[in-house]
Amino acid sequence: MSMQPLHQGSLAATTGGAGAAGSCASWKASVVAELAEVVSHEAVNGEYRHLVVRCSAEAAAAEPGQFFQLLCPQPVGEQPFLRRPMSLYGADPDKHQVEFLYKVTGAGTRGLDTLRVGDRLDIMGPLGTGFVLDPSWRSIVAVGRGAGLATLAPLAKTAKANGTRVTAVFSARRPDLLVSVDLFHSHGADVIAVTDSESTSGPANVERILRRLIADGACDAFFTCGSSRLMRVQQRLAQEFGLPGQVAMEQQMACGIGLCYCCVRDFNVNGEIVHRRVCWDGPVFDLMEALP
Amino acid sequence: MSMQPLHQGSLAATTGGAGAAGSCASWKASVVAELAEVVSHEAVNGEYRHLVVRCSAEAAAAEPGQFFQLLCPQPVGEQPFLRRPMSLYGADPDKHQVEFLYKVTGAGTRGLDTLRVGDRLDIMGPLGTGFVLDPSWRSIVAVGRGAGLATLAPLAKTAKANGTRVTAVFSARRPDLLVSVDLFHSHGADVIAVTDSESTSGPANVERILRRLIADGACDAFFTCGSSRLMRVQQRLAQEFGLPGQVAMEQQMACGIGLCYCCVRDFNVNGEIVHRRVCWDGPVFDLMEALP
Amino acid sequence: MNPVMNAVAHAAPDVDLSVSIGGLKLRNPVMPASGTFAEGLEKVMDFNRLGAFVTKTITRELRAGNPLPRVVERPGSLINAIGIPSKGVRYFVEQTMPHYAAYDTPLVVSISAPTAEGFASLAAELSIPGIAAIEANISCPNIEEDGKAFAMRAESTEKVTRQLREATKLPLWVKLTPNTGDVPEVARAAEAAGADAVVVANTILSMAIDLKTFKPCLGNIMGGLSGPAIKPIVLRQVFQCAKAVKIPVIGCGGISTAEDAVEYMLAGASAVQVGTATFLQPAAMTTIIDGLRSFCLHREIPRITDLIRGVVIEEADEPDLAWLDPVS
Amino acid sequence: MNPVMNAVAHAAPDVDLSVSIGGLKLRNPVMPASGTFAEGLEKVMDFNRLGAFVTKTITRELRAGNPLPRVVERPGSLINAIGIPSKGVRYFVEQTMPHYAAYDTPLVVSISAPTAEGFASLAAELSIPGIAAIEANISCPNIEEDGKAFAMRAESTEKVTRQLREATKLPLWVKLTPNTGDVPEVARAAEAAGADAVVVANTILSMAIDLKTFKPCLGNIMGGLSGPAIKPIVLRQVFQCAKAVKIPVIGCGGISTAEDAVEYMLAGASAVQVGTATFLQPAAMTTIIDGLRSFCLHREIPRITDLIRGVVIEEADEPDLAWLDPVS
Ligand SMILES: Cc1cc2nc3c(=O)[nH]c(=O)nc-3n(C[C@H](O)[C@H](O)[C@H](O)COP(=O)(O)OP(=O)(O)OC[C@H]3O[C@@H](n4cnc5c(N)ncnc54)[C@H](O)[C@@H]3O)c2cc1C
Ligand SMILES: Cc1cc2nc3c(=O)[nH]c(=O)nc-3n(C[C@H](O)[C@H](O)[C@H](O)COP(=O)(O)OP(=O)(O)OC[C@H]3O[C@@H](n4cnc5c(N)ncnc54)[C@H](O)[C@@H]3O)c2cc1C
Ligand SMILES: Cc1cc2nc3c(=O)[nH]c(=O)nc-3n(C[C@H](O)[C@H](O)[C@H](O)COP(=O)(O)O)c2cc1C
Ligand SMILES: Cc1cc2nc3c(=O)[nH]c(=O)nc-3n(C[C@H](O)[C@H](O)[C@H](O)COP(=O)(O)O)c2cc1C
Ligand code: FES
Ligand code: FES
Repeated sequence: MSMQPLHQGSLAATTGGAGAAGSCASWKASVVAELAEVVSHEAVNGEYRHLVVRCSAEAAAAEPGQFFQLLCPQPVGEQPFLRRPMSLYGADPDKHQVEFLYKVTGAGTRGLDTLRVGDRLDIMGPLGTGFVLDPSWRSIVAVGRGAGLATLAPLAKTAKANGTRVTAVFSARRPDLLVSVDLFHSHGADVIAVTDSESTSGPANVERILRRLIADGACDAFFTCGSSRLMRVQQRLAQEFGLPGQVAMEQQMACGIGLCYCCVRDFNVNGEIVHRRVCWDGPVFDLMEALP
Repeated sequence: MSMQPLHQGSLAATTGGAGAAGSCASWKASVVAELAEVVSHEAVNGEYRHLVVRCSAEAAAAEPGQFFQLLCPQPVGEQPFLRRPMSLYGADPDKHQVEFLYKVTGAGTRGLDTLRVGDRLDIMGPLGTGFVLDPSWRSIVAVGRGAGLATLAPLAKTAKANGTRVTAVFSARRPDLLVSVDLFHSHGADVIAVTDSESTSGPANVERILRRLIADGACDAFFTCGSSRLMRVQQRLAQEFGLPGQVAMEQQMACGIGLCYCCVRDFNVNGEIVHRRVCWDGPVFDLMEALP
Repeated sequence: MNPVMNAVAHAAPDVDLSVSIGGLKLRNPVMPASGTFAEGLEKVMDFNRLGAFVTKTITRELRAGNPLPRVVERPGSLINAIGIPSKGVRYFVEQTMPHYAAYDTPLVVSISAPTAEGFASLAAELSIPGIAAIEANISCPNIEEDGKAFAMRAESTEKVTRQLREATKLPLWVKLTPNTGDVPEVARAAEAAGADAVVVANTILSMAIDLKTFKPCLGNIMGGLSGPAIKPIVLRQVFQCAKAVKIPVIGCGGISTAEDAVEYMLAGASAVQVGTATFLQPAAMTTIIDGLRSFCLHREIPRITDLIRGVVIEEADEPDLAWLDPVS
Repeated sequence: MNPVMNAVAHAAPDVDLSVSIGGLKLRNPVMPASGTFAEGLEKVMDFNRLGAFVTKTITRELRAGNPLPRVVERPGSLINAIGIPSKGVRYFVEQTMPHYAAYDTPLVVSISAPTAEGFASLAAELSIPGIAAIEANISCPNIEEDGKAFAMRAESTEKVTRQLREATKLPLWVKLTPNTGDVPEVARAAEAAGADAVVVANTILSMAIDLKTFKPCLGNIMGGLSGPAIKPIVLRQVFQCAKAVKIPVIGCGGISTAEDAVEYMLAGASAVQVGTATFLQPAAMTTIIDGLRSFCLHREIPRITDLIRGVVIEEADEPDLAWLDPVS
């Protein structure tokens, strides 16, 4: 691996400038597509991979809840065409790095899985609107399942910086599939794990856990991602206790930047059902407006 | 690199057999498409690469003048679609190896250039009809230019085995671009090099050289590839002296096995102009029938 | 349990791959596309494994074919303008046919002519033992109607098919062009005039320009696009045609894998033709046949015919007007 | 030599990238394709560099768009059935337009309606300051003619274009569908009825089936194919249209690189629209603009307009009948 810093001009930044007739000199890209360099890439378990890339300052300025669109390499015999959305799992503005935690699912993520340290990956971001952490909240609860844990992960760090306490309720099929528990612990968060194999992940049990956290004054707001069943539990409780909440939604994407309207979902805004683009109006939405 | 022999069943061989309703048990593939393993791959000069792959017995049975259709890997940013025809440069039936000598030209050969030892390359062959070496010939002359030298190269070995003396007249832009001279020398052939940079490669000079070889009794037959200018010189001399000759032709190919008729060329057969498929009726043709 | 029963119980269940195309029974639904098949493939695969042979289109007269270059590649596709080099019908009957007689696989002969009458007389001449079906390639210019291909219009398709039908008792397949605006209407015309099956489809008219010379990449200027790139388009046409006609639809366009073949059969194809894929993987057809068997075994589908028109359309989804150009 | 002369002599020669489309002058020939552009791109590129803005198609009434899933990918291509989710014309004028007013780039508004009259009244309503041209997306079903898209037929194209022409004095671009059998004939109809330019073309109707569920991959069952895979087909249509009409042809289909844009201009396009490529490389348009300048510099082409219809056809090569389906 090269020891020099990677001055990989983003495509956008490169083309925005020189030789542009009628170009506005003051314009600057805030979303870039660039060739980032793979710094580390490791299997977390049989399904999940942790990928760290070196990137531009713009990309490394990504915030929790935002996401990137990755142009995945082609695995043998498959040709993913579209970019794939991946939540920010971690960002280091000083090191110019961003991290992803992804599950190997189909052609695109199988392509990602072929990346080796030193390879280049075309990343585009940061995209979408992230989580909003009100500094007045003393404690929040993050409820996630599956890849949703990756999306919630960077909250732990930001919350810690804000002095906000985090309790994470993590759901998975089996204990060995729980990811980013250590990351949460390292930021001083409490983690409550529930799993299908231990029969602890049912909505009733999660509701019981959440009610206790509310009762203990450990929940000024809900943050959730990755399970509509668990989202519904939180919606009920948020309603009952008048708590705010935010949910990060998923939807298939083409452009990732609000152009194509392929990623719309229904939202309930004051009783009216409206379409919103997950990539542009979200991916983080008000918990009470989200529909499963 | 693995030390075990590569038992890479060819696709054809694999699918020809088991479970085939109505299949003819005695049928066997003589042309195979298979994943061969790169054994060595080296730059011969700035333009040419020497590639050696381990393959099936069928492929390693290729004869001089025959060719393979290579399914080239995709170089960055390019997507070669068709296979690329490459002459056999050498075959070793014992080691189960075939060799190619190719010039980096466009998308396909740039893709080949990315191959590393241990990689797999999908090769299809052997294809076409090769050179015929009449054992009664005591000496032959091989005249080649550019990639044509690659095509003529395996003649040297076969001729030696037949006890036939070979004189090679090799033409190139510059002396450093002459390839496979050592190979010819190693099989006891004489090599006469002519180059543009030394102004020795003009048809008049080559004709002078060939006339001398004929006068010396060193030319019972012509073999040529890679230059229609030099081919015409040989056609004239063959006519004048009643000598036989064979020429290996090139043409863009799609299927490589006689199906598509994209590789036709005009030939003069007893005064009549006929189309022939280079891949199927050739690539080696009677010298006197070839048209430039 | 007696030993025989035992053996049967333990044998892997087999899949019935056979299909019937307008009276002609094929051992499996996989055959070559016209113009991408010849004796050469015998070196690669056992010809007795194919569902059928389909020849390169032949004409009555001798034809030279198009000027070179005849092909140019594009990402995921090939553009060809081979034309129809043909040694004529006599050469075919005397020299080419005997070659296929050695195999137990039906021989389908693709024919072309510039007039409906020309088609009919060629079909009549070829209605001889050894030929199992006629595939009329009507994507060729109809010189009686200002040079448009027969298959561009329902009327000319109906006319040529009717004359063909009168000329031969052999199963008659009509191969359509994807370049017309209403392929199902043309398919209906072929059905009405007595075709036993339609082949959907030929290549899509295309072009490529060489940026060094500014000249067209093909000697013929334009050519026909084939290969994986066209699959979604032709698959749609097969789906539309299978809804429009009762006769079998044979799917052809960009099929390279067993999965592609399954997708076509679900869309409505009763059999499939494989063209360009053979140029990349010469054993593509037999690989696809093996793959179809595996697919059916895996999904516990006893007969391949169960796949035909198997696409699941939920009533509520059935769109109406928006269909024709859903992006609009 | 005075210092000014000296500076001029040493400055890199610049290329004139400007083109004129039916009276509307564009600083360069590169613009987005309708439905693949919105404010979000402002984060990626300087909007003052584009040749024009082209909006997502809008309709008079509110529309929800198609059921999900709305896109499915295929090798080298995308199939979409977004439909036309539209917040209506008032929302557009009040909320969307002001956004583009900040830039010195002409705003082209894509419109659609189910009737010729609907098109005309929408065009009239949008003939207001701030809108530089109307792009009529007539690939939508014409409810007066059994639901076929207007652009499927010359007659319906002529009718809707004529009414549009009477309704607006703005430059009028008519966007054609590639799904009809005779695109140049439709282009001629648009020209005859007063269109200032034709855009060739919209997406190619396609389909994909999910092999797990056997259901169509798109909520709308069928969708439109776009991306590199369709380039050879649409390039051919642009070539044919540029021969058929005198008004400018705007090329659109699978353009991802400056080379693609050059190929389209050589075939006859006066400008190009970039759609799907933006989904893969959000700065594709500005990269293409830079690439066009480099191409011209490198080839010593002073004006980009010199490329238009620049394909070199040698007389002897000009084929006749075989054109329509050269494979036949
Ligand atoms: C905003 C956002 C953030 C995400 N963050 C993460 C993350 O941090 N870690 C992670 O493992 N996964 C994440 N996902 C899901 C991830 O995008 C999909 O797993 C991935 O796209 C699958 O691609 P594939 O080619 O491997 O699978 P395929 O199933 O082959 O994909 C086919 C198509 O469906 C789309 N698709 C499939 N699953 C999903 C999904 N769950 N959401 C959206 N599109 C999908 C793909 O993008 C592609 O277009 C996120 C999704 C969104 C929308
Ligand atoms: C029978 C035969 C044997 C050959 N043997 C050799 C060899 O041993 N060594 C060697 O260096 N070259 C050989 N060639 C030429 C070699 O096939 C081309 O250099 C190669 O196909 C170029 O591919 P590309 O993608 O790099 O170039 P591109 O120019 O990008 O190719 C574009 C298309 O043109 C075709 N093409 C380009 N040049 C040629 C050519 N000279 N002949 C045929 N098709 C061409 C390609 O196959 C491809 O379809 C042989 C050609 C033939 C027909
Ligand atoms: C090189 C070539 C030659 C062809 N020749 C013919 C032909 O003679 N007659 C015909 O009906 N179709 C011909 N076709 C079209 C194919 O039969 C087939 O319809 C088309 O290629 C689409 O299938 P594919 O994508 O599997 O190749 C030809 C196609 C190619 C690529
Ligand atoms: C997601 C998507 C939405 C589209 N929406 C519209 C639309 O609203 N109106 C329209 O005229 N064309 C629409 N199109 C078609 C494009 O404008 C363009 O004609 C087509 O995609 C071909 O160009 P491309 O290959 O560069 O994408 C859409 C295309 C895509 C991919
Ligand atoms: S993915 Fe295109 S609008 Fe959201
Ligand atoms: S390359 Fe197909 S016939 Fe020769």
